[in-house]
Amino acid sequence: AQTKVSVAAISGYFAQGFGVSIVNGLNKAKTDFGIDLKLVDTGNRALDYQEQFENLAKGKQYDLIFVMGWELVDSLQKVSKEYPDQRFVFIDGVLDNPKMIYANFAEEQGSFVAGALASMIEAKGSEFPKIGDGKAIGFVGGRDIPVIRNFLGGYEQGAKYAAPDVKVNSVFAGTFDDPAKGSELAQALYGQGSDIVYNVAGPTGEGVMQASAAADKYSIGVDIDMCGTAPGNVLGSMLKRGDIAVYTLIKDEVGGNKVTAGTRTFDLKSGGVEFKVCDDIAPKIPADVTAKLDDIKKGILDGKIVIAKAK
Amino acid sequence: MEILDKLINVALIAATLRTTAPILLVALGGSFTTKAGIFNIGLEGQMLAGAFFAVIGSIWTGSAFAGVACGVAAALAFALAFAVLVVTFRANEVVVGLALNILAGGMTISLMKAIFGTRGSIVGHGIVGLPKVQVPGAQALLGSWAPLISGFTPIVYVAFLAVPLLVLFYNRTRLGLYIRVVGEKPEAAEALGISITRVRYIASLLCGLLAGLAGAHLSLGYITMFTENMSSGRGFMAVAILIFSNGDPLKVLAGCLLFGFADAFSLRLQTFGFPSYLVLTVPYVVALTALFALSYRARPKIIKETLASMQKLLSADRNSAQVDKNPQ
Amino acid sequence: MTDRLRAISGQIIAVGVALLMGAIIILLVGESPVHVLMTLLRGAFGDQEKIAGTLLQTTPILICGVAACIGLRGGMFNVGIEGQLFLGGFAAAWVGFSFSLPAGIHTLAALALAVVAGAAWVAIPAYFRARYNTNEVVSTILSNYIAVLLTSYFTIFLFKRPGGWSETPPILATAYLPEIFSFSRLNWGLFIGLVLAVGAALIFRYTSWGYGVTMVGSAPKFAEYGGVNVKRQGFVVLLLSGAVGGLAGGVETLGVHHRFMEGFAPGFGFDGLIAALLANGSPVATIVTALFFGALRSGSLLLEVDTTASREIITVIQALIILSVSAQVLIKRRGDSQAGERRWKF
Amino acid sequence: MVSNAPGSPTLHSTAAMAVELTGITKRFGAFVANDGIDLAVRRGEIHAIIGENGAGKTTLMNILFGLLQPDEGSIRLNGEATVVADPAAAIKAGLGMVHQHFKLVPSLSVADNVFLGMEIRRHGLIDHAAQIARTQDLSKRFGLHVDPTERVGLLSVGIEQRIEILKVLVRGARTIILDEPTAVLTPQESRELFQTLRSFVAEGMTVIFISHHLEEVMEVSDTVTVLRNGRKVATRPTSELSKDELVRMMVGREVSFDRRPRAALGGDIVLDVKDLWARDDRRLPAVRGASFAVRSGEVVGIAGVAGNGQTELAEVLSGLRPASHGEAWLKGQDLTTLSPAAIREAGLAHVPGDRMVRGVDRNASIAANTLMGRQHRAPWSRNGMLDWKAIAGNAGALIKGFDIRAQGADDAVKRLSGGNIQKVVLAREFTNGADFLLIDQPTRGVDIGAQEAIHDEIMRQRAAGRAILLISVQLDELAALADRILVMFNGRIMGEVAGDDADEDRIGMMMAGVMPQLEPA
Ligand SMILES: Nc1ncnc2c1ncn2[C@@H]1O[C@H](COP(=O)(O)OP(=O)(O)OP(=O)(O)O)[C@@H](O)[C@H]1O
Ligand SMILES: Nc1ncnc2c1ncn2[C@@H]1O[C@H](COP(=O)(O)OP(=O)(O)OP(=O)(O)O)[C@@H](O)[C@H]1O
Ligand SMILES: [Mg+2]
Ligand SMILES: [Mg+2]
Repeated sequence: AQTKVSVAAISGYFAQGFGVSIVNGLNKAKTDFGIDLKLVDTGNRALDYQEQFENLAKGKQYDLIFVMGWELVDSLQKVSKEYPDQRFVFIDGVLDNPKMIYANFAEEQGSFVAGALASMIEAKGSEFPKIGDGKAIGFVGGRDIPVIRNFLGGYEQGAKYAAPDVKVNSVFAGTFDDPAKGSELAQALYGQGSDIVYNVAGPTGEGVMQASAAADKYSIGVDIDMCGTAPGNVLGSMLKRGDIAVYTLIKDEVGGNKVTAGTRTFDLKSGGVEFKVCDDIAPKIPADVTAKLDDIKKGILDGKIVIAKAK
Repeated sequence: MEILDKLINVALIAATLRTTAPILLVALGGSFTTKAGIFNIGLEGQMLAGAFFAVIGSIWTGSAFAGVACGVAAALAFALAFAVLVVTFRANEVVVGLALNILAGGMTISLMKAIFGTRGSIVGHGIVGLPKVQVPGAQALLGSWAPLISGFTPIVYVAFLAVPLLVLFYNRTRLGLYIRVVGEKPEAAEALGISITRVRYIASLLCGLLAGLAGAHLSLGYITMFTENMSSGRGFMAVAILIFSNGDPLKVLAGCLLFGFADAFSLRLQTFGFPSYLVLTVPYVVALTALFALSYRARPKIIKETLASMQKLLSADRNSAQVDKNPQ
Repeated sequence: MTDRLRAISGQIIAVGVALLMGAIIILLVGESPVHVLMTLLRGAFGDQEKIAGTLLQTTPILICGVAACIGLRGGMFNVGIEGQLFLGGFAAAWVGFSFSLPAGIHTLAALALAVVAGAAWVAIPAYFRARYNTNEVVSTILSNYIAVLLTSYFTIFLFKRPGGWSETPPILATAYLPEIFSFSRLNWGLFIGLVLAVGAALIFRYTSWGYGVTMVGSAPKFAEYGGVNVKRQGFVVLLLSGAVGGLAGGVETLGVHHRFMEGFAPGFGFDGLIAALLANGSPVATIVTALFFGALRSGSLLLEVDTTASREIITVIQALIILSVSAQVLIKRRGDSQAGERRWKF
Repeated sequence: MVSNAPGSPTLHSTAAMAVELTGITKRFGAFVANDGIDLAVRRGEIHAIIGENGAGKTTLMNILFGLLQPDEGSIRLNGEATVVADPAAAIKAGLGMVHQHFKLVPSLSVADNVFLGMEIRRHGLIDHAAQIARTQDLSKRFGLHVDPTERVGLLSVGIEQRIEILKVLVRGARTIILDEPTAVLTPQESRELFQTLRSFVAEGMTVIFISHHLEEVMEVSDTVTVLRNGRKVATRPTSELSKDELVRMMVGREVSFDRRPRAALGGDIVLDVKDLWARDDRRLPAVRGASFAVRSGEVVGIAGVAGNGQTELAEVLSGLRPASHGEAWLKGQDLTTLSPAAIREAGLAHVPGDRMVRGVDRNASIAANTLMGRQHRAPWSRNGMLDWKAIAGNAGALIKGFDIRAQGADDAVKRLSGGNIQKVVLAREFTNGADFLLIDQPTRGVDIGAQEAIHDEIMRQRAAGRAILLISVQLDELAALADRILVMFNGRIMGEVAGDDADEDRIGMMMAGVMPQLEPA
């Protein structure tokens, strides 16, 4: 039976890469299924979170409340106990509360692939355009927080797996809001011989992408397809398909298939995480690299390659 | 040695110039108000408004330079509000400055949400960034050092060219002179019929002009996007520099280069495994240390002046001593 | 008395003007000002939970406001309350999760260290201000950035809860500040704030020391002439202001969050400073202004859910209020010569 | 418009007069600062204006220069009736004024200061070279030796004055007004200034200058005008006058030295000052080797033209300014080593000269103001806690006792008149039980009735056995109150006069920097 579905989403990060993809998925669901949709921005004060949850849950008017952002966990746990009938979907992680719905992403898998590709290209040296002989690749993180460390961990493991002699230089901007700093960090990495820089830094990372164009080196985008931000300089993007996650959940709900507690994993296998090589770069990648990359993807899918998660 | 080579090189110097430019521009703007005797802690907000409206203008008109003009206009509006409250209504400079900073933060986010339906950042949407200027012959002339003079956006050149221009302005133009006089000795200005109010308004607006340029540079030059709070404390940094440079353009340049260098250098330090959060404090620690060190060092100057006046006095004293010894 | 009445009514008119401008802005972003106002009121005072929520928001603003008042009394602009709050918050949390002490004593010990941390953080700017007249506005602003980064470093690199977000381990229940009602996180921090505000007012009014400090703030040359050690009192006042700023952080971690989280309370220091300025430096009046800001913030949380307006509108209105109040306080000075005016001492 | 066509000097019969003031009256509220003053200054003369503090000299000159508008009277400049609406009009008419307080910008060069407001420009830019050259020319021509490139902040007061004069010259002044030009100068500098003034006259210019230094007036002026209490006493050629006559005209025979009846009390020495030196804010010596003692039950007066080190002396004795050398013993303690609080503890009460800045917090209540300095003492404070009831009660008593016109102890001080504010200060200081009272300008700006009350109170304090140091620029006040009068000039104590035969000629001369003929020992 088709019912009118009402959905709220709450986060402090709707404007940043992954949040954007979530919002895209929600909006798509809204157009496709005509759901009611409410987006609530939490701001950045921890004191406010709990009350915002309560304001949403109190009216019992939302079938599903999507929650994104680890700093909300505490408030979420409390409010979900207060409103046991309210269904919350926690995006991007799994908590120890069995009554909740989780949409979990294996960003370390996609990052592993990104690291593998980057290190293999770097290892080619001057055989590949714009690559020097620095034998190093870079990483620019936003704040130095666990989820970003998880990206970095996958990236480092992938790089080491594919080309052990390529070094990974990682830096953090300390903020998601300072693209100028992101640009500067990337240029510093390029200057020190890292020819490929992976950004996991929200708007700060935009600076990284723009810096790759300025320095005419390579960057790797994150969360959404960033190939267009610096054509010719973006190797690919590690897509974290928040849009797919929310869209499928809502689709189930609308189809009368009520979403129930439990963990949905979005990984390479399910297509929730994906490494997309940019179209303009793909033809330039040597066959051996492509082949090995495919092997690696297969290894991850088979479970032959085990990737450690950052704590 | 190898580490040093990796740390200190042409790229670092070029990076220093890039990180310096926005702070330099906004600090040079603040130089006008500092010289005119106004403590302008609202630079941060003017810069942020400039950055936001530059992006809006760029999207709206499709031209980067029209965008810059929009950004400057917005910063001027903030500067005008500052001047009205501080100069005409004599409101407390710190209160007004801080409130305008808060206003700029809230306003940009509200407008972003109203216009783009989202907050956070504006990327794409047809923002046209400023072109990079390739100085002809730079490569031939300087070889690997070419990145030091070539490949920056126009506003970077404006920032550095503004330094000698401001030196000239303060030393050789009437308005520059009046700004200094109004800040240093308003009684003198008043006695000569120079309008203190008018000069302070002009100084505030000139400040807004450069702060707006600085903001536009952040969002259209340095990178091509707007992010909430993207001024990231650069305005406050500029205020610190202004305090110990007393607004002198050359000292402002020196201070900005110091912080630009501290910033660029600290970013590079991270790659050597120093904890990111500690490395990120470096520019602020440098600023604070400089502030304290210079206020401590102000003492020898007093001592020097005392010695000079003592010498003068000794001659004067001898004269009066003679008078005393020979009463008529 | 009529002076005070005139000042207060001027203040109210200024707030009215700012609200009017706010209404126009709300119209411009396509909402109904009436609807926004009603939602704000409902969000702030709609039921007992909302009222408690408003008081919860008021608490840190009030304590930070008292911190600012203490500085202002002695003629010191402590813009670094933000940083003191972060360090105080971390220090309290550290005591809370590192030691096990009997209930009550644990809380007191944690608050005590918060106080010490806040005071210590402002000590260097205070020293340079007192000794060399180094502008405290800039030095405390810069130290805010360092404080926030430093506590992030402590949290993430030294004391991170394994498996947790960017936060320390939870503090032991023995260190909690007790909650007042079962239905709200509102805790004894509110009483601490009220006691501080009233206490500060009483100290300034009814002690010899408070009298001296007040005179240092309002007529330093007179105070110096009367034998008050102006430099020392300036230093002490900034230190106390920092101590209360640190306490604000301790109250937040012990009363609400029960852990320290990276970047947990941005902007409270500035809110407090502005509440204090709006209250003209009076700690008791700061209770009112803090409540006003607390209600705005708390109401804005519902605003986000029930209207299409952004909470940032509230920030804008807040700024407009400050601007119009700052202009009207000094409106009568228009037309005087500006020549004799004190310049900022650098 | 002032038009004085060259080549038609006899256009008016009075054209020989550079300045003619007729019936100038200026009131500040009920107070009459200038009362129907006529003044005529011949072209090409040096015209001195003398008079006591507050006689109205500066007011008259401010009217002439357009800084004030007269309530009555008219002005003729070079024979033309002129309304001097503002300084710009005065400058246009060929007047120039060197103010008592200089208005120079320290960080600018001499030449920049001279040309400030009328910069020489080429292609829109200030032409420093031309300004320096013209400054150089002018300073050579009139013997005003300055280095035009030097920064003003580094120069001495004497040179600053030359710059002020250059500013006036550059603006084309033919008549130059100098308000107490020598007050800040060393004798050497004064002599150089007179040289310059004479060279002006030699070029056909006119000089009006105000001075308290009679020696100088005798030496340099052609004509003297004496003002007293806002009225003109006389205008006479200097050559017809002696110093004695000048002093007599200035102080006025008819001013009664209303001396208070008293019994000699002179007890133990309370304050003993030995070779005390101190610097002013510019760090120039302001007090130079003062030595004197004050006994209990004695009023020692310090006379002198304002700015001769009295303020600095008072500040040293109250701990607000460090002494650079010497000692000041108050009941066994050297004040120069103590903090202001400790000095108060040791037994000082201080009525400061700048009462608005030092003496009160204008925004605070009378009660709060009467508390200062005793906020740690019972019964107002116990264990650090203030007893506002006691404080307000005391303030109420003081309001009654000192006849302070206020609504009550809660009244903000800023709402009181100047005289009543002074009474608040006196009330506070006279009732704090100190043995030594340091009183600086107790009746400045205070009306006659209040003056009387204040004088009575000072005498009561004397009778109570207090040691009193009374600093005043008003000679009659000192003569009325002091047992002994010390005269300060240029930081030194020039001599001592017994209060009961205060010889105003002698004091006046010492105040003007002339040493008294020492009686053979
Ligand atoms: N009395 C005054 N008070 C305040 N500002 C003044 C005053 N006089 C001039 N200015 C300012 O100084 C600047 C130069 O003014 P001025 O009138 O000399 O220009 P100008 O002679 O037209 O310049 P130019 O010779 O370059 O064409 C202007 O910005 C003016 O506003
Ligand atoms: N703006 C004013 N408002 C009120 N009273 C004033 C004002 N200016 C001057 N007076 C009073 O007018 C009287 C004459 O002042 P004026 O400055 O002319 O004296 P003076 O002869 O120059 O004294 P001195 O030798 O101390 O400089 C003084 O009593 C002074 O207090
Ligand atoms: Mg005088
Ligand atoms: Mg005078």
